[in-house]
Amino acid sequence: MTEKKHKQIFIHGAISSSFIAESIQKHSSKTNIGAHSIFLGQVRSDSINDKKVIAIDYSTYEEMALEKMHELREGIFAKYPLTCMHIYHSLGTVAAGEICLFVFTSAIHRKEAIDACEEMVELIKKELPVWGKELFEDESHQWKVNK
Amino acid sequence: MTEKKHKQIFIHGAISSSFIAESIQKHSSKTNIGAHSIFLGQVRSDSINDKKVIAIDYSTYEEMALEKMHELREGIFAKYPLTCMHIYHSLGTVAAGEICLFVFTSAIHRKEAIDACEEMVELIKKELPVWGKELFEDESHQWKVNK
Amino acid sequence: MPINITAFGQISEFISGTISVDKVNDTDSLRKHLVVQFPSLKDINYAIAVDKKIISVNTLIEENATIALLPPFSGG
Amino acid sequence: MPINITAFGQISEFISGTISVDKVNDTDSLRKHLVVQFPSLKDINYAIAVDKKIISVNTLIEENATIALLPPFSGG
Repeated sequence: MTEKKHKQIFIHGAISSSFIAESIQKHSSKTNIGAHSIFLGQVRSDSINDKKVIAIDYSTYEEMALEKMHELREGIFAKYPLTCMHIYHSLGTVAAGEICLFVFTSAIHRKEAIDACEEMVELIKKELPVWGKELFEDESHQWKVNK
Repeated sequence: MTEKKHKQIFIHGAISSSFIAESIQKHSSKTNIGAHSIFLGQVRSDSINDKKVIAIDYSTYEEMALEKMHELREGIFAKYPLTCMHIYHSLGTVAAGEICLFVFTSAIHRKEAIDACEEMVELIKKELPVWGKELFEDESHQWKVNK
Repeated sequence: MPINITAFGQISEFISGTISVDKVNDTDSLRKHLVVQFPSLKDINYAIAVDKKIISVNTLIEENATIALLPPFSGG
Repeated sequence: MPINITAFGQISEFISGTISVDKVNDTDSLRKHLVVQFPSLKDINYAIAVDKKIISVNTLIEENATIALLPPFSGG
């Protein structure tokens, strides 16, 4: 059985603002683009039973996640006339205040870019096999639950 | 008559990706934020009657625009529980491929950030007194029309 | 009376500065006056702002009012 | 037969590696077997993936199948 090589979306640790800037900059040569929509997930320092979340440790079932992401991408490209779409998700430890998810869609007109970005974020939250372990100050933890 | 000093939103020339990165970076200390939504408008090199747009020259009625933006901001903050919102619009010449509009909303949860960002972009396009003059290669021009 | 008019966007290509008008004391009569003086205005669906507020009904123009002629916005 | 099971998220805290099970040849009987061996599973609403596809009905487990236990996703 030949396995298709899917695009990597995982980044170890936090997604830096300079990485985001470079991604944006790369699109300046694509002069048919009129609109970019970007979603960034940031690790929140929630207080749960008086304990503060200081970081989230992300893990995944990578082979399944990349296959699923490939399928989600194809669905979004079939539905929206996008110029391009880039998705990055952190693995490992991401401290509170750092970026853990970066969804970036570009299109000729704003409506498509905005709608595709929002839909992709919802799909990632619901369908991507990724788990977040919320780490507390006292070294205890709790498994994150998405709403 | 005392005039309230409104927040400046205009930037001369294009909005750089490093400026966007700095804006994102500044939010890492706000650890109650869970989601950022960003919209970027990019100048498109449309072909109109076989002539290519090479840049847009933006002008505004600044006093009115800042007053209007203050009013739009208050409306959005009243409607959505945002942590913060930042808006920048270019004035002067912005070349095709460069960024001319940057709308950045942040909230505890994604839904508010995404909805507020989209609504603000629509309001800016409809209600902000800004005009774009599309400049062609042959030094002729045409006034942009928003859809 | 002389009315200080600021024109924006494409209107600024043919109107600028202060315009002296007679028997004009409200925005409707200003519109009528301007289209005679500047026939290009006929094809432009412009709004009038009095003291930075877009007016939607005929409005008296006070002395020292700031009048702006605003073609359709095209920011972003 | 020995079944190669990979557990993720909170389930990986108490299940890892290959588990030997008797008389288990489909996902429903695997579920029944696992909850006896690992009572903590009772409180977790997990999905089973067979060869990277989440199954929604009882599915035969072929030899060499890759079985994954997936608690609710919480990425992003």
